Amino acid sequence: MTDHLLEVRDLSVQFHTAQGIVRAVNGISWHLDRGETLAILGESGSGKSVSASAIMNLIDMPPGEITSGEILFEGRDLLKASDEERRRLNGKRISMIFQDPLGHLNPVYPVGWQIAETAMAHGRGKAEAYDRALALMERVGIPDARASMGKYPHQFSGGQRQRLMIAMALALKPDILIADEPTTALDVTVQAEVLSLLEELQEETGMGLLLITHDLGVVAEAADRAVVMEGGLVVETGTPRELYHNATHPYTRKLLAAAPGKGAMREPEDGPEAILEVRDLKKDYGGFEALKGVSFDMHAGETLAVVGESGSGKSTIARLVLRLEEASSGTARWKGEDLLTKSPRQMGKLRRQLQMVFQDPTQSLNPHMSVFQIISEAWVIHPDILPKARWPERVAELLDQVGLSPEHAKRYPHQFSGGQRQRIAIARALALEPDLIICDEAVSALDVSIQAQVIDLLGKLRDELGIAFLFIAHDLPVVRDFADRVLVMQRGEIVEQGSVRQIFEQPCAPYTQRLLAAGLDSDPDVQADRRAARLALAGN
Amino acid sequence: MSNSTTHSTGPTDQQAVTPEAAVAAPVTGGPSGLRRILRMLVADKLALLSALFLVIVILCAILGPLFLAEMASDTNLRARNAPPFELERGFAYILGGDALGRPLLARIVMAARNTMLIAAGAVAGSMLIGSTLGLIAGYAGRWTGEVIMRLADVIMSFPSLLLAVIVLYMLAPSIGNLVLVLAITRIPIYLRTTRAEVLEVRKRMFVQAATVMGASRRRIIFRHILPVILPTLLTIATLDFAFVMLAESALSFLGIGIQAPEITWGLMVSQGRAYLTNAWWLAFWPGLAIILTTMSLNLLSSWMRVALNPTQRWRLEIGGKKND
Amino acid sequence: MNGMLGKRAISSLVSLLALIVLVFFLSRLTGDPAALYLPVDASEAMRENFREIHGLNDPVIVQFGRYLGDLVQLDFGESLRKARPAIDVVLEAFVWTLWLALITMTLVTVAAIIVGSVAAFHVGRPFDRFASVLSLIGASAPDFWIAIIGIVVFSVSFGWLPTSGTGTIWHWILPISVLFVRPFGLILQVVRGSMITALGSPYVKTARAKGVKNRPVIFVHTLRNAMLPVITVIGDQAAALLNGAVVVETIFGFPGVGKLMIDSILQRDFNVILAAIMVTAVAIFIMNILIDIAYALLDPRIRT
Amino acid sequence: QDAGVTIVLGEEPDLVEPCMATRSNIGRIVLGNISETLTELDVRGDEGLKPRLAESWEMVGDDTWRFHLREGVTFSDGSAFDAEDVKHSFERAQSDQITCEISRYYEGIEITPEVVDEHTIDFTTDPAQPILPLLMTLLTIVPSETPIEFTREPVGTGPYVLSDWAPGQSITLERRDDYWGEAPEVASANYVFRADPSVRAAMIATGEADIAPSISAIDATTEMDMSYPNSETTYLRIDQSMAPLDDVRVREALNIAIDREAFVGTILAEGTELATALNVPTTLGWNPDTKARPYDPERAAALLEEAKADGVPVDTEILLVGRTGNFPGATETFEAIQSMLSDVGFNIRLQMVEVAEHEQYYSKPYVDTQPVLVGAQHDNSRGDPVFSMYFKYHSDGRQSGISDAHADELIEKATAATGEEREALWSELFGYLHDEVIADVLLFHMVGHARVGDSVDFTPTIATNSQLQLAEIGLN
Ligand SMILES: Nc1ncnc2c1ncn2[C@@H]1O[C@H](COP(=O)(O)OP(=O)(O)OP(=O)(O)O)[C@@H](O)[C@H]1O
Ligand SMILES: Nc1ncnc2c1ncn2[C@@H]1O[C@H](COP(=O)(O)OP(=O)(O)OP(=O)(O)O)[C@@H](O)[C@H]1O
Ligand SMILES: [Mg+2]
Ligand SMILES: [Mg+2]
Repeated sequence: MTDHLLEVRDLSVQFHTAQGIVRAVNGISWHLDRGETLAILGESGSGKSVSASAIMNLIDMPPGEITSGEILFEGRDLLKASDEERRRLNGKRISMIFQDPLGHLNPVYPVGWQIAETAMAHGRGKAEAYDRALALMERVGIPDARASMGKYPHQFSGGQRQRLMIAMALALKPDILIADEPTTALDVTVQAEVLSLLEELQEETGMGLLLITHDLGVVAEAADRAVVMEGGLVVETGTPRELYHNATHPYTRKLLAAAPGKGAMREPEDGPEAILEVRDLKKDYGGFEALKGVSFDMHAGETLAVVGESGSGKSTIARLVLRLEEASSGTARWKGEDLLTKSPRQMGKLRRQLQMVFQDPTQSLNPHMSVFQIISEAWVIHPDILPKARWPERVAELLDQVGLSPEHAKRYPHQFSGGQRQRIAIARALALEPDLIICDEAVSALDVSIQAQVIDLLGKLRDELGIAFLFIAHDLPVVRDFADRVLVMQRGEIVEQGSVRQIFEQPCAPYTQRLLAAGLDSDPDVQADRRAARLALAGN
Repeated sequence: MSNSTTHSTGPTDQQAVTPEAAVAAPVTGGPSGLRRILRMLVADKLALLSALFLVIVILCAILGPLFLAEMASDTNLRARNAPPFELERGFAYILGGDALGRPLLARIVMAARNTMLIAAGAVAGSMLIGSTLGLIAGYAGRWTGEVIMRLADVIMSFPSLLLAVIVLYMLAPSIGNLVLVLAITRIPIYLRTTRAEVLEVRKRMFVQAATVMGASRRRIIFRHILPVILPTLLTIATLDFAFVMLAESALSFLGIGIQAPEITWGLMVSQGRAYLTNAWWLAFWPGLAIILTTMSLNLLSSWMRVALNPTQRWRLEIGGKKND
Repeated sequence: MNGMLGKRAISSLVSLLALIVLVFFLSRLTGDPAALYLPVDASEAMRENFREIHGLNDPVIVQFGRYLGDLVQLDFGESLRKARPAIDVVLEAFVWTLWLALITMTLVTVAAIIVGSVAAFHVGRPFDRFASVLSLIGASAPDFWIAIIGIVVFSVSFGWLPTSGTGTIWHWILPISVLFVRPFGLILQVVRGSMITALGSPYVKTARAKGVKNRPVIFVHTLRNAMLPVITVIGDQAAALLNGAVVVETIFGFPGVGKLMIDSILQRDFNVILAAIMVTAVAIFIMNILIDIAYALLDPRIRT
Repeated sequence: QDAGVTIVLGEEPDLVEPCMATRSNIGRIVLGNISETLTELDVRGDEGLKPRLAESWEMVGDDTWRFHLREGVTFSDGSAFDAEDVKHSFERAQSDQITCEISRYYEGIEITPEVVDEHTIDFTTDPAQPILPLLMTLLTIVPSETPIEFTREPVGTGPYVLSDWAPGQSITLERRDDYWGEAPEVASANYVFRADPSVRAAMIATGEADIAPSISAIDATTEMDMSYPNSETTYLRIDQSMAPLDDVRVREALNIAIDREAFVGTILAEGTELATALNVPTTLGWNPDTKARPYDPERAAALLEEAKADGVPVDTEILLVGRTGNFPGATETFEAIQSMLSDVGFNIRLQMVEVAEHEQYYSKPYVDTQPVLVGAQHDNSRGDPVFSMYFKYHSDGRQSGISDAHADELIEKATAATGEEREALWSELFGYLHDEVIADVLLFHMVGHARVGDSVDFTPTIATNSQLQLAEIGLN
């Protein structure tokens, strides 16, 4: 019994807030063995990240409080260990990949140093630590790793940052790796590489992997066992196969049923003229060409998905079109007018029509404002949308639509889980009732049931109000369900564009083909076959 | 831990029905508005004391001159430099008498008005102008920013004393003019602090998010950037209170500031300076008043810093339960 | 970087010129130096003669033209009172002030950052309360109190240190200690506040998850993020010291620029005022440039 | 080396220029130490005018004074002292290329020096100048080679020579071996400067310095401390051209409304004397018959009533101007005066100002928008009222508050008179001003305090305010 590498028994965590006590985790128990991968699936906000933080001793106490339970690492109760002991374990024996990479990287230090520091903090020499950091950055696929070591977090794309976090956590080959949504921002090819890297490490060192994810495909591919959480409780455990085929708890069943990629594909209708015409858009970051001349059109009420390699410039397009950064060259015509030459004042007027959900939801929410203030800010800025008396009602409605409850309106961003924050960001964008919403990985942190609910909502808005979506995503099944047309990007260029059907059924570009092939299926059996085939291929 | 409900109750029915609400649903309702602020104040004993002290000071400033003007200016050479804590001359002499035998307590109370007018006027003025200019310099175009910053350089290198001599020589030493001088000399600190922070904060994602929503510059500055900078500005401002009071004292000492028979704490301190080694209480009590006021303001601003910051506020909200 | 420095140097030069114009004309509105220089019973003829000798009878604009003309030849004029080149008088004093400022600010910076950071880390605990209250008392106490008490205690009672003056290293201890107190309190408070906020950031969690010890978490990870306002305030305090530490100079008989400036202002010794302002302004401008460079070095996001 | 003393002064002199020796901070260093004068006023005994560089002097003719100079005297640069040096010193002081302060004492008199022989010099004056030998106590003698510009390396005939000047820090004088007179005991003197009186006092206590010629009365509590009349007289100058101050009853009321005795030993030091004249009692012609008016607030109030009944606008606000830091306790003094004057019914507004602003009130042209009382101090330790009277009481005097034909006449006559006649005229003037004109509110003759360390023997005198002869210091 005690030879489990890590065992959590009856763990409960709660938070004190102005509105009272929030019970985030309510007596959960599970265990993790050497060399094993345990997936934690579950609803967004069900306590997955909080329980992981408890293991790492990272909960702020107060306002957090661990009210019961034990966390046994190699038989020792971590909750009784001293801070110094736990510090020594952290990073070396137990490592963690955080859900929100941008906030968790120190903005003022070069990433190379930050990765190397893990090793240095545990007594390794500087040269060794840096060598290892470089090797890891290459392993996780950071382009031009040596030069990138000296760059700062804000100079990387979302996916790249996530990979930097992974490299940081792996630096000392820990016994336990807690990976909190490690692949949410990664395109499937990179995701596959990362998963195989983790697997290799497991084979090499017997590392136990605690994989927190909502991606059923990842569970099917990588997990030995899975735990399903809901509302701070563990509702079901089992192997992926057992769960997939014989789930007993209604939530698990709901989750599996919600797995995307099974619906009918949409057919783009020709007709409405283009509302956004992007031509030859280029962006140069001090010699590095992030965008090398991108052109595409968008029509009213259409969903244009942008998929592609991590770091290929997807978010950059969004930032340039919205004038958060200045393009090096090119044009972006919005209903005939070039956005890129507008003065800030003119741009301000247009902004209401174009909204964005940012890739890093945490950083995009003002920590000083309550959720109510964040959402209603739209109406403060554009008072003609809604009379003040109706704000509370509408905030409650929006929160409900994205799967949050009206009570959440009083809380502040830091009191939410990753997925919850993402939904707040979505609600904020919707509050403005714009003509175009740019969703940058807007549903990547949501569990599939909520994801389905949100996608449904977006679909309804598209159909009823004619809102167009520029949908940047890496999750192919979601794209398949939701998009009208798809752009595929690689290294700052559009390699292919076409209707969903065309892209998914007759991909032309080799990169698209690779992308589709790397996609994961939520059925563990299907995934096992694919895996066997891939291994066989590699074996030859 | 005592008051937390036991964890073993497990999931309730309600949780099973709407799991989302279960985690989020507050167990106890939270108070709102003024009550809540008061409760947070009570949670920090030092801040509470500070607030009380400041209320007293403000009351003195408002009421003191109405009741004590006579007593505070009546010379009585027999009580000259009367030592403190002797009650035979009456309670007014509890802090002793000054060089003309006027009761120090009455004079301190009396001086509160001028002192507060000058200090609050100068600090508020410099903070307002300084941080506004700083916001503009940090947020506006290169040119405007550059001009403002160089202006700050000029003010920073313009000796305050010279400014005082110029203004007070040309415009006569009045409280208003003194406030003007002191305010101008303190502008650069707020200006530079604000600008430096704006440069960083404006790059943050939530500011960009607000831009995307079409927020006006003004809104971005005041609603998004300012709250991040405000705590720092407040910290500086509260300490500047002391600085201004003492600077005023130094000017009086040199003969350019407020002069007798007007009184301020600073003036009392500077007049008591000569007696420091013989009748320490002359300079000590007004000095103590300055220290206590500054300290109260600062402790209150520390408290405010926590109370205004949602990620820190729990320190006050869970108050007595668990403090460290 | 060089381009930026060049531009900055030019714009600073413009500021300097503005400063000179401002000081030159404004200071001449504050009265007749002859009245102050000569004894009260001096006759009008003597006063007239004094003004004539020092060129104070010409229209101010003519005086200014002459001043600028001399200035480009690096002639800062004579001190009215000391009958010496103003710049010599100022530089002599400025060296003392510069050292005093440098030493004090170095000590203050180090001490305030360490104590402030540690206090922030233990916010609300006894150490924090103690450090805060003590530093606040220091920061708001009249500095001559501290000076005189220092002299009474350490010089007169214990006889450990000289009361005042210059000469040995011991002479520096009291003045520096007195100068230390106020900036220490102010900077400490700013460090503390800024650090409290920064310590709540997610990257601090990352560092702890990596197993980084408390000390580097505070001083490496968090401090640098909290430094922006701190540096600004350090600059402000340093500027105040460069402008002269009047009380300390007066009480301890320290021959710095502060007392010189005050005396010159009260006596309307215009050339010394101008020279002193120019010298300190140049020092302050250079410091501000260094501070702006420091901002960029500290925070890569500001660099662009 | 061992015989050195350290003297701590309140401020560093801007110059150490002999012709500026009437400034007290320069005089304390220069007078009698570096530079000498032809004559010298005895302040310790009552010898009156004594010879120094001049051995004797006499009148030759109605308007010419002849000085016989001491022989065998050399300057510190080695050159010999002769009549040419005296002539040059005088001309230099009078030159319009530099602003020598001592020249103001020769204002309005045409003086022509003429070298008779190497050791004899004549001064011819127009008009006749009966007190020329007294004026010669002010003329510091420099060698004839001294350029007509301010020097930083003063050369004189005195027993000491300036050996080092570290600006801002200290000035050092070194004893000369070739001094003509008796070699003083003190071998070297180190002057240091501290603005704060309590620090000066502390320095003596710790042994860092030996003499602090002026410390605050408040600190003067130990055995080392000595008080001395510092020749300063504090008074309120009345500008009589403005109503109600043009009424003599009002001026009398001002005088008797102030309880001057209450100040002594409280705000002002013990030993402070009530003044009946602008000059100290040791001055020529000081009038012992003038008596200080006793404090009488009732009478003051009555006088005001009386004046009011006659239509004098006694309710007009009167501005009382004081100077901050004029003397220790200045602010308190003026505050107390204000309160006393208010008590008898004056409408007084007090305004304390800094030097430059004070000067605007003090010297003509006066403020003419409001009646003004200017609090000020006057110092004349030179023994003759001539240095005061013209400025303070003649209609054309720069600081005169009165315009009185009789006073003008007395001043002019006394200035030209000699001997007993002179004394009598001054005496008459003192009486007239105090009793009849009630020219000003005379307050106090002040005292100063010096602290002297155990290792030296020194007694301050009335001259200590303006000079400090090292030769008068003995070592224990
Ligand atoms: N500081 C806090 N104060 C109050 N409530 C909190 C705080 N931190 C987290 N919570 C709440 O605890 C619950 C669990 O959060 P947690 O981050 O563990 O969710 P999660 O399972 O990781 O969700 P996701 O998949 O969206 O990341 C959420 O309902 C959240 O609102
Ligand atoms: N400020 C910057 N300075 C330098 N390079 C940058 C900067 N911002 C982005 N880049 C680079 O530009 C490229 C495109 O970034 P972008 O954020 O658009 O990628 P992305 O397609 O959104 O990737 P992901 O799916 O990982 O978010 C990346 O290679 C990134 O390293
Ligand atoms: Mg999470
Ligand atoms: Mg991106």
